[in-house]
Amino acid sequence: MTDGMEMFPLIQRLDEEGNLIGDLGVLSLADLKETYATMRFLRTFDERAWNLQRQGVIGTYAPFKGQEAAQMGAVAALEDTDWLVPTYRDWAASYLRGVPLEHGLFFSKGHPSLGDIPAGKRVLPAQVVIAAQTLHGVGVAWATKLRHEKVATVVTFGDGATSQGDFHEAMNFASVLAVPLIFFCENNQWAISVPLARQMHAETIAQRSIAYGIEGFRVDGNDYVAVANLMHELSERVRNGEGPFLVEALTYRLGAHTTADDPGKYRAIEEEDLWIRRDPLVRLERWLRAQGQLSDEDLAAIDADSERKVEEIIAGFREALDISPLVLFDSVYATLPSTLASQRAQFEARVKEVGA
Amino acid sequence: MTDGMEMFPLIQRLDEEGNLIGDLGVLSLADLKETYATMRFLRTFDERAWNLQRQGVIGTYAPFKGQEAAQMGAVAALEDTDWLVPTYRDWAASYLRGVPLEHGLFFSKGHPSLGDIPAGKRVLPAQVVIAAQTLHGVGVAWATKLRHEKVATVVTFGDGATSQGDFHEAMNFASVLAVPLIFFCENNQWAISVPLARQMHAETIAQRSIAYGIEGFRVDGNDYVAVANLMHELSERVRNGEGPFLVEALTYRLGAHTTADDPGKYRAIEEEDLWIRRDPLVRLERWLRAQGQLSDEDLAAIDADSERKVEEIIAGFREALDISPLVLFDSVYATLPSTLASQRAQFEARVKEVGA
Amino acid sequence: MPDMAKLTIAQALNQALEAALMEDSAVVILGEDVGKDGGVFRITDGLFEKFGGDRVIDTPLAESGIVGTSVGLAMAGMKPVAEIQFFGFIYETMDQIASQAARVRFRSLGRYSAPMVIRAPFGGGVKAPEIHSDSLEALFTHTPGIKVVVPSNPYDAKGLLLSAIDDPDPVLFLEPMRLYRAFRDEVPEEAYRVPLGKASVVREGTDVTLIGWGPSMALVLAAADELVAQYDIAPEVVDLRTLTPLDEETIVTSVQKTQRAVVVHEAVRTSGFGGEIAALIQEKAFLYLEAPVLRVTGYDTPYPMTMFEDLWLPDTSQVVTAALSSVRF
Amino acid sequence: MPDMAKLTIAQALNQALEAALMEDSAVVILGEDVGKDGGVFRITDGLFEKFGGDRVIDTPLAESGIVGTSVGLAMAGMKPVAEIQFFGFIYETMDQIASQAARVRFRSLGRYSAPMVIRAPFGGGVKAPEIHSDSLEALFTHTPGIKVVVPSNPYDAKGLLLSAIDDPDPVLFLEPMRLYRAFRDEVPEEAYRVPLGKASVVREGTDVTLIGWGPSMALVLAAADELVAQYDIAPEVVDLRTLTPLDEETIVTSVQKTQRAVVVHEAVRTSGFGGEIAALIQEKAFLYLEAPVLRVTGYDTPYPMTMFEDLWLPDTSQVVTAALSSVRF
Ligand SMILES: Cc1ncc(C[n+]2csc(CCOP(=O)(O)OP(=O)(O)O)c2C)c(N)n1
Ligand SMILES: Cc1ncc(C[n+]2csc(CCOP(=O)(O)OP(=O)(O)O)c2C)c(N)n1
Ligand SMILES: [Mg+2]
Ligand SMILES: [Mg+2]
Repeated sequence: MTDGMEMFPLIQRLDEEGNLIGDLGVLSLADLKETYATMRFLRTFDERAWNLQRQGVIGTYAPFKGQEAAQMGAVAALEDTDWLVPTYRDWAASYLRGVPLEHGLFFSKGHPSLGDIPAGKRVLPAQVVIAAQTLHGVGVAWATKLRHEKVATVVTFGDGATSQGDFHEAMNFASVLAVPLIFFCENNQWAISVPLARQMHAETIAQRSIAYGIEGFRVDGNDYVAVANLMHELSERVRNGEGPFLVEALTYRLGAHTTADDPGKYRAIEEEDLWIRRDPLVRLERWLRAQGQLSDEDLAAIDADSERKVEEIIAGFREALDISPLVLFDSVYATLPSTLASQRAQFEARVKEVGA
Repeated sequence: MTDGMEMFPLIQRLDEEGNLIGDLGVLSLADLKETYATMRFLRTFDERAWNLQRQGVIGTYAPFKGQEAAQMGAVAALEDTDWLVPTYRDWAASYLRGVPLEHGLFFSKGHPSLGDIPAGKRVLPAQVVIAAQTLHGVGVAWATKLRHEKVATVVTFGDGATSQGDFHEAMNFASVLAVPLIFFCENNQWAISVPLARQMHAETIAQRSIAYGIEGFRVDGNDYVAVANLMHELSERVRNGEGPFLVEALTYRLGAHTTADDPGKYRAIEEEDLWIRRDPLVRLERWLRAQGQLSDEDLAAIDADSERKVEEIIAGFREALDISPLVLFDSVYATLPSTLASQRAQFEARVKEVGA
Repeated sequence: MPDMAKLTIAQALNQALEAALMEDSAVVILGEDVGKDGGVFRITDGLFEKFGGDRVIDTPLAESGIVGTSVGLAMAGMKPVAEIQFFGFIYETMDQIASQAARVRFRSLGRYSAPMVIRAPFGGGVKAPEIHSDSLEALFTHTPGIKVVVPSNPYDAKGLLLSAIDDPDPVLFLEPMRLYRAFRDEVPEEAYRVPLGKASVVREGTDVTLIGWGPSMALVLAAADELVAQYDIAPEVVDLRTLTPLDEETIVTSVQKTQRAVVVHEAVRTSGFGGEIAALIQEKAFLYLEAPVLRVTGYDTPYPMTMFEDLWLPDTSQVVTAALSSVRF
Repeated sequence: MPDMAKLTIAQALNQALEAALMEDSAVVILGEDVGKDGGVFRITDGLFEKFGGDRVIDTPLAESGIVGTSVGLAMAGMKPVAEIQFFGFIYETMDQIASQAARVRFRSLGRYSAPMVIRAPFGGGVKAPEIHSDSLEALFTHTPGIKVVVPSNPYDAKGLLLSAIDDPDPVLFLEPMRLYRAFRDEVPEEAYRVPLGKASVVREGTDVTLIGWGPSMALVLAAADELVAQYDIAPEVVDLRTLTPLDEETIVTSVQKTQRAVVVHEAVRTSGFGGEIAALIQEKAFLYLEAPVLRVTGYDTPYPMTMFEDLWLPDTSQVVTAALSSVRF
């Protein structure tokens, strides 16, 4: 039997203590300063969203806390013409690709605009059926290949998603069709209450690449430097027709599965503590401080800026709440069928009646 | 990237020329004489079934010609208490487990008894949805494990089946649950008109085992000695709790996909010729002749016996055609619901009317 | 008098599962997060601790896998009770339900059977994300070989679930998630059964028959109260409880008496099970009908984003209005 | 007069696909065995040779994969025409159809769409193995966001398929396999369109409306002939052609005239689309009806083993009998 850990050693560039192993690769110090500020802003947003749910402003929210480096690294190498096919927890990744964070709140609020991606941004709306988007990713990448575009597509999904038949079919189609796609697994080691070891018997997700005769990689998902560099290399390679690839980014869900979940029921606090020490923010902070590139004042400025931006997002979100329920009828089909038109009229009357 | 062929070298014991590589393992000369006679009988049946379709006696038939050694080897090590979960082409394997060959004709005729497995025989009825039975195999094996029975289960499927999501879910469940199951792939290299290289990008099916952290094997599926020996070893191991395993038996569909198919449209005659030389019957015959254990008279006797047995099967099949259409209503539920009872009465009246 | 307790549907279901695990060692519970977590709605709470990981099993995240392995378990003599975390994910497993579980007996001419239960929370009103709130029961009423059971209250929930587990055929058991903890009812302590295939006349009346199941019963009952109190109309209320095989007799008898009927469901209108009921009533009681059978249903859109689900879902006033139109037709 | 040829449905479909591939470089055909083999029913015959392996693609054996990648292709600007080898295997891909393709537009509030066609042969009568002959169209009529189209003759087959490929929304296109080569009709050479969403009144009449689609039209038309010839009854015959969105107006107008209706389909009775039609007619034309809307359908069993399929399938005499019961009610 194969030892997955040995075949796919963990790729790391910035360790838990904030020590650089090797060099920054394609990244610069400036990149990392900016990345750190963005990551901190995203963390602020995420924690704020959690609180908004607690206050009843939004509904169920799935936090990405702990997975920021993986998500940001996943899209770090993408160009405007590249595609992102995200899963439901990817507000950080989507944000970097041009989807405002309001969408994360829309999603939790059940606001009709949740998937109304800004024009021109090549991001698909998040959907909730585990692994279904992996096939969409294959289709998108295939379309770009058929049109001879030099474009990379990244599809993201969780560790639990790799158990679904759709994931397998996607990997198989992608490899047979040789599409320019990177399968990016955010292995946060939990699928709600189910730990990785009950999700699969293999040691690593990366080794699943062997089943499809493609290259796989296992990278420290809490190490932005490692993930971003790997994705730079692989995006370039897929654009040159060498894909698909499978990337396993080893990370951890620092919070609950969603605001409706209580991890206390099923996982040990020691494990959480261990991973708190591996927080992707912490190691970047340590490194930047060690370089003398981050002071307490810088931090305070970043935080103030983050707060301000989050407030703006929430304000934008609140404004957007004033939307007509009738939109529900207007994007079922391109043209409203007559049968549905009469239902729409009934609905309109009802909306008027209750004064909504 | 991994070289599947290198990681999973083809296990062979009896080569195309009928030369033994190593020894017979757990098999004896007597076993092989009997196996040869049975294989020849099965070939006779299979060819006869093809003709019956041509004569309009039965409907679409899926021949197993060329896959006899794989199928017979797959079940060679099974005890009465072991289970077989077959696919729709497995009349040879099922026959050895106690399912009369009439069932193959029933299946093609669309006779209601097609899945009425003889009492006490631990074989599931064939079903046609590609790969769906792989999950049933996991469930059956799991049941035996939960009851602490020391029992092996073999589930069979084609190369095309490995593309289905259900296959992946079955492999994953089986490995996580550590069930006593052998996944036995009859890799006949074609799924109707689709060759293996368009079905998957990996070099071997065996290497898919790595994705699940279990052991995989690649065996010459036209070599009964190799398959039977491997299955003896693995059945014993799964009964001892070491399963699951994946076995890829490399074989070839010598005939058309079914009586409704024309391989001339999609595959080269040279390839067929190559595999005619690798016929599982031929190499057994060569070896037995070389041992002085098979004469022309023996052959004639086997053929006469085969013909006689096939005639009996067909006679039995014809007799069984006299079955009431009303059975259609009697095994939808354990007890006939009243709504269905009134439909049954209408159907009965209709049957009487047309005099069927 | 037997021991009684005031229980929610969630508690009643938990009791039924516990009783089944105690009664029959062939019963196993499997699904996503049904173990330590006790299920995302806590219906299997405490069972993992009591019965261990061989009886209450957290599976990998794959619905077809859950149902497909259940078919194998059932064919080999076990009695799996599978949980699908939300009914909307049932699509993933429709082949294993409709082409496999439902056909085991038929395919084998009775030699094999697949006694298994597939439990799933369903229906809207809890502000869940997309796909989580869909009412897809009609799809399975079109599948011979399985039974579709939908309780609407704690007493039935427990008794029907135990009958479903006893049943020699596969049963799809749909649990109205909005009602899981909405109210409590007297529920006997012991393991009693409520028979499958029998509708229940919850309230007798003479003016119009109101027909519902599962989550819709809440509005049907509220509407019935309103009709009596405000309009002096006496509705007869039928809770179908089992959708297939359908208790046609109870429906037809009631409509022959009241001569009017309104069917209520959350599922989208077109090809919802309400259509089947209406078709059936007009076939079997045509000459009795004083008004068309009316349907109060969801609209023909995907289940809405939840900001607007309350507007989208059928409500009591729509049932009242329909009943009045029927009576005044 | 345009160029005409006598074509079978199979040939007409092949022409439509060829025209679509010629007209629009975004169109690709994908599925199992659609390439060199030309499809198991030869509907894509010759297209691989003409358009090459980038336009006509043999996929791995995985239906969810076929539809799921089609969704991605469509969202990224292509126009996939996917073949599911037999409609019975559609269960494998129901999530990708109902929760994905059908919701792309809704989920994105119109920002994305999924213009794609899923073709599948369906219906019985050709002595195929289990699961191959099931009529499951009703399931998809319960799914907002997709259209369900079912031609019954060569002319419509070509024109409807081209409209389906043009359509900006996903279309499930069901091909009656028993009729693929059953008869020929005049079919124009050029690439014409038959609009979706419009039923066709195939024969005008005054005494009873016979409603069918796809394979059932063969019996409906034969029954109509018999009713005229033997019983002096003038049936109006409606071929729905598109099941959803449904052309309610044509149905209701016809029944208001004839005051009687019979719906015919092969699918099992309970929750078949006939139920929806019956429910609709009694809702919209209650006061016109002189008899209940009758249904001639399959029985509530799995599709039978084919030795007995002819006995099980609805036949002309059942349609005649139902029409007579309706007229004499
Ligand atoms: C098909 C399907 N089944 C079940 C669910 C319910 N569910 C939502 S998230 C989740 C766990 C997902 O785990 P993973 O893929 O590891 O992603 P993570 O949540 O950890 O990011 C489950 C079971 C779903 N959304 N879709
Ligand atoms: C889900 C499903 N899709 C398609 C088919 C139609 N079909 C029948 S056999 C077959 C090819 C199967 O190939 P393989 O698994 O290699 O088995 P083989 O026929 O070669 O034994 C196909 C596509 C089917 N039966 N089930
Ligand atoms: Mg996870
Ligand atoms: Mg094959």
